[in-house]
Amino acid sequence: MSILVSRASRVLVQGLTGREGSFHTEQMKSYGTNVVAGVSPGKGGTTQLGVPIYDTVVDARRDTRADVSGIFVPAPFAADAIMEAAAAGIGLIVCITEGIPLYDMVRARAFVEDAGVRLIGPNCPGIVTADEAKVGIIPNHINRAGSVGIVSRSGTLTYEVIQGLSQAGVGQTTSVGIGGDPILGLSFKEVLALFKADGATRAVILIGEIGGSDEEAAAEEVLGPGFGKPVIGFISGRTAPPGKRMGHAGAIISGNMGTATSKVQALQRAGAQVCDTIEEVVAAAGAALGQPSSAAHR
Amino acid sequence: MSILVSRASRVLVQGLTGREGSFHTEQMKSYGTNVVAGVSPGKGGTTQLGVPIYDTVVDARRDTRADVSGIFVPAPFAADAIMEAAAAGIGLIVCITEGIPLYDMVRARAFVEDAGVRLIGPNCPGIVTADEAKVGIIPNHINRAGSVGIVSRSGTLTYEVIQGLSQAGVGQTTSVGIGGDPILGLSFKEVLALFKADGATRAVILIGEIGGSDEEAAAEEVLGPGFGKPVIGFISGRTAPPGKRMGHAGAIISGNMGTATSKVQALQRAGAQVCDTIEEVVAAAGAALGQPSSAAHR
Amino acid sequence: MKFLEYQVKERFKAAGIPVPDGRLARTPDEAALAAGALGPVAVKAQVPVGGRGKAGGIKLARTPMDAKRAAGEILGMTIKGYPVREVWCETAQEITHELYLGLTLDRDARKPVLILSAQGGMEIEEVAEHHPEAIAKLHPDPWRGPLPFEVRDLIFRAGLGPLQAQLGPLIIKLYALARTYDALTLEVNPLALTRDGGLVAADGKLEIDENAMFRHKDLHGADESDEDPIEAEAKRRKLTYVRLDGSIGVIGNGAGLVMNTLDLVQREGGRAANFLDIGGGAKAEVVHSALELLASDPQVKGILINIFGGITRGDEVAHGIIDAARELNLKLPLVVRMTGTREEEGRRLLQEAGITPEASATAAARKVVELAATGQR
Amino acid sequence: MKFLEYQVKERFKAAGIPVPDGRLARTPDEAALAAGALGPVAVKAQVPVGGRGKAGGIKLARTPMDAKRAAGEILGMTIKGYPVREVWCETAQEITHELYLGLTLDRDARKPVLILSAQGGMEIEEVAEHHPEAIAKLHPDPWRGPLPFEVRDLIFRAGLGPLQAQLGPLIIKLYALARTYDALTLEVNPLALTRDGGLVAADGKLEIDENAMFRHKDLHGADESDEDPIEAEAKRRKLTYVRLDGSIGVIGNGAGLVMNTLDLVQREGGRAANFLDIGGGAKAEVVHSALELLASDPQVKGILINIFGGITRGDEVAHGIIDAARELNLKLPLVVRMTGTREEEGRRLLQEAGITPEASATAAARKVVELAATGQR
Repeated sequence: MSILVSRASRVLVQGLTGREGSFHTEQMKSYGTNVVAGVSPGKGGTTQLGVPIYDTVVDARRDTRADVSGIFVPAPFAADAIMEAAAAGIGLIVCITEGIPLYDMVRARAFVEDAGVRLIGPNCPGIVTADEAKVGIIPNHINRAGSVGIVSRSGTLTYEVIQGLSQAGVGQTTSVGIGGDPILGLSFKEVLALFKADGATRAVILIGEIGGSDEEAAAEEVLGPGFGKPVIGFISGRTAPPGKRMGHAGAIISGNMGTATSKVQALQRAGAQVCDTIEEVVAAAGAALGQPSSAAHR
Repeated sequence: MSILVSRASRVLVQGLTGREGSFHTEQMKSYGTNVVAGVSPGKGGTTQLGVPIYDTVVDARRDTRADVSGIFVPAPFAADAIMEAAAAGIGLIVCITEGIPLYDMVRARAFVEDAGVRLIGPNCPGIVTADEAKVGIIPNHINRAGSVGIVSRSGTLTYEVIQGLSQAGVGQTTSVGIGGDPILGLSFKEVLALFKADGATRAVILIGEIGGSDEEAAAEEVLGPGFGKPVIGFISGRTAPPGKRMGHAGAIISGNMGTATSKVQALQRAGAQVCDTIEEVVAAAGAALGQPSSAAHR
Repeated sequence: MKFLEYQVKERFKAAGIPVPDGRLARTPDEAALAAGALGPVAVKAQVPVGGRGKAGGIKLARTPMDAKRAAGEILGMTIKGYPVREVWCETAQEITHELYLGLTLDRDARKPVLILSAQGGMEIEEVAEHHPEAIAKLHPDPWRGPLPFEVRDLIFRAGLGPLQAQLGPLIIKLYALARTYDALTLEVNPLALTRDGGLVAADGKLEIDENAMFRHKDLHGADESDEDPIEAEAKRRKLTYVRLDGSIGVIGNGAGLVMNTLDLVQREGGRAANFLDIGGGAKAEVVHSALELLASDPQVKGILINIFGGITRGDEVAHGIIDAARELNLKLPLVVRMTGTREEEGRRLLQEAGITPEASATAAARKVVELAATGQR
Repeated sequence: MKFLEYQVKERFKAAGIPVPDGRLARTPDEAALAAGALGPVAVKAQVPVGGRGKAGGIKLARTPMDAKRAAGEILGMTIKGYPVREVWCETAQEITHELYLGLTLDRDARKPVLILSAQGGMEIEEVAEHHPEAIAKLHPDPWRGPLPFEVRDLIFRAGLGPLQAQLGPLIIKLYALARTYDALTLEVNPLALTRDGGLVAADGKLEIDENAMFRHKDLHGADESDEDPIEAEAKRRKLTYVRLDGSIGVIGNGAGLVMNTLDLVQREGGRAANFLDIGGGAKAEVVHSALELLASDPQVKGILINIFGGITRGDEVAHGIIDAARELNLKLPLVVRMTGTREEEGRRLLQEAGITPEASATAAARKVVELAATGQR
């Protein structure tokens, strides 16, 4: 078991013929992912990396029954690609693209919500279900199958945690990078609810960062006694400066939410163990599973 | 029993303080309708015709639990008024206003559909449930309680039919003018389905006219053997010229639909009795109920 | 409101939709000057109706002298009743293929619809009837408008994939233009593919929603004063009027009721001279104006007024009838049927003025047909 | 991208949002001329930061001589590090009440949000904290934008019903302006009610989404070259850079990883000199450019590069580091930690160039703090 993607996922890549798209499609395939189609308007009918290319997602889906799409198209066109996938009935969309204008994303997100479709990202590293399938850019070799679920707002920190766990012999079910942008698809809440329901996941690691209040919302709405699995939290940016604020308006909206302290406290109130370093996170995860982290190589 | 409005309806009037709004609110009240509020932005806190006026529909609904709104605001503002009512949770909106720009209505209709709310009109005479309640402008004195349901695209022809029936002693449950505009809320289909389910309605009169294909759709999708009640149809405009068409594009869309012949044939195929004059409609309705129409005064 | 070809093309150009270079000419000499500046041109009659090509209203001219001659022939023609007062001289295009692109409102779908076909030109309606598969449609969400991916899908479905890069932005601009002008219809037909691979709007049609004119007060469309003088006058009076070929003038409130009145007149053996709907809530002045209009039509031999008041009030209508009949010193047979809101007051006013309302629409139709036939008052 | 007050007001004016008449002045004499043309004016320093009023950057001037003197005092001031090079002279307003109107993106709601308060002016954040009920908000649907009825409701909720007729269209125009410019923030504060009952935007703030700049290539915002020279240089190099107050230069890929690297440096007893995120998929040139930037900062005593490649490739990063270190003849301690995509190639390249990558981020942080403290390479 796992969440979101598995060996059974039929993966479409939008922007497969581009530089990033083709490099990472190759990586995904070499990880064993079932990549069934690519979409590049105007290149329909060709084949790349052994994958058939279509002009539109509708066409690709009709022929291949793709149910997951990974999006690697450039930022000015990425919101449109997300909506195309949603309108065509793709059930899970993973948008890797960074730098999408926020108004584009606000609209695309409303569109995806109306379509009742799951979106991960944008500006995210994607999803790996260890030893089964990968949609995105998480390096292949760092993953190891096991029973820890990871959900993270930070791309590269996710890699740190995965690598740390794997090196300590603590394997993962699914690792999900939800992305670092202000406007996201699924948030901690929704992904944690999936982990809660996943029988194979025995502990969950949440990697948050300053800004917004998604960590607080997850702590209040999903975590707590009913969650039923150990949760290990980590918040980056504790020593970061307040950073740029969006004038008065931003302060009026965000109030006191979004600081590292607010997030750490909310997670602790919900019973999570909040760690100060990635090394501690790894050790805590091992302990939660009853594996002494130093000697747990299976 | 009846459909859409009844003695229990709590009616709000948007544009109550205007010329048409105040005249017809008086008429509605004198028919016994429970008019609980009016909305005229900027006149909140005042009272007119004994009815409290509010600035917004949200305010009016919170105080009065209004569940039906009749709209009498001028055409440039009417689509906005429809959306305001829908957003505030009004369950049935009856828009009398004529001359609303079509793009405004296309948007308002999509909005209303998203909100899951019923809209009658625009450019319609509204609804009367005989001896119970009226929302709109159908003259009070022509209605008579009984067991015929009426649904009509034409305003004034509706009055003809109601008057003819009443004079012949054939009473009505509810008369619904769905409006004559190209972009409407409820159509024949939906209103006929309500009449089908209404125990008190024993026969239904459908007054159509040339243009569009709502009559055909109703005949094919709702009428037919399963409908279970006699249906009397009338189509006006048989001798009207083809009229202005919307260039090629209109012809491409409408094809052969929309002629009087197409509508008459569709209704007949569905088992309706299609009449040539209003007098015949009245006689047929009387016969359907087993009342010889000439001597049926109760 | 309708527009002439050159007025539509000016708007296309402003919206970024490519059109051929052109100049308007009101005289043969102006046409020669245009051809001098532009090179070989098409000289095209500017009339607010279709079918001008078949009527000889479009000629190709290679030289200024040709253009002068062509303009001389076309200016002064009358096409479907419209005298040609202006010609549009535009750079002749080397067209390799004609597409169709149009936007209208689909009343059954309750949405706007974009229509695209690789088979454009004159015969698009036949294509629609005989080869519906050659017509691709898109119903954009009315709030979102056509999204880029939807437009791409439309283009691929129309078999026009290779033109995607040019055609996509053009379609989105066309939709924006339609929204800006509240267009009931906006067509580019043909949308021409030229020898150099470009797309150009070779002809255009635009019709604006009359109900939205309050948003477009500064717009001036085609001068339609050349059409039927009574229709033109009705338009000035803002009456919903359609000229028919019979002799009974008909006035009523509500399109359904007026159409039914036409049907009744025909059942009684007469034929209506017009369709005239005074709409809902009409006041005395409107009734007055409508009656005055019909009285000015020599084709009208009798007038039938059929009013069932809802939002319209009987007393208002009666005042309008009485004043107009007196002022116009009306000699024609006038039959009135009036019921509904304030019918008592209305009927009383009419009777005091010597006009006896009929009991039913059918009776009124019978009466007016009879009176018109015999010429009685 | 940020804008100066007068640049924002020009845009307000073009969008139909009322602003006071004003003129830009670069010298005291120009300010005197402006006051001569406009009458009594407010002379306002043009700097891309708030708080200029408290800093003395706004003065009232009744006469041209007053204006000349005021401008003379303000021009040449330095406000929060920005020398004042221009003043905006605008007609002094008789303000009876100050409202607040703003638009931003609400990341928790995943929607834009309009904010309106009858209590505007300087202290709006305090109002938000202590009297949240005095702040009315509207989250427009991102496709539909704010609808007239929603805006009316917002205005009535803010207790500003009597201003509805003026304020409603103004709010809708403000939203349209924000959409046109992809504004992350657009504020009118104060939105002033004047003695004659009119509303006027007395000050304005506009900040544009950097990600949307491809749609606004012709826009020029405030010249921020006066700010910290390293921040300005980072902006020119399109690097995501924030100046901090420590001595360890930090480069990493991904905001979370860089923030965590700052945390690690602090845990090891050091303090970071900056936040510098080269983002995802950075190529050798970007790494080179980032390293060059930090090397130019005299505050930096050691550099830590922390790369975990996903979309970023180790070999690309290694090439950038090696080239830059060689070209710059880098004397500072340089510690690299590299793992992830193509880490083998990257690590091999570094080692060949004499740079030994550290095993973990923690180890790398410890090493760089140690080296920087002792001044070793």
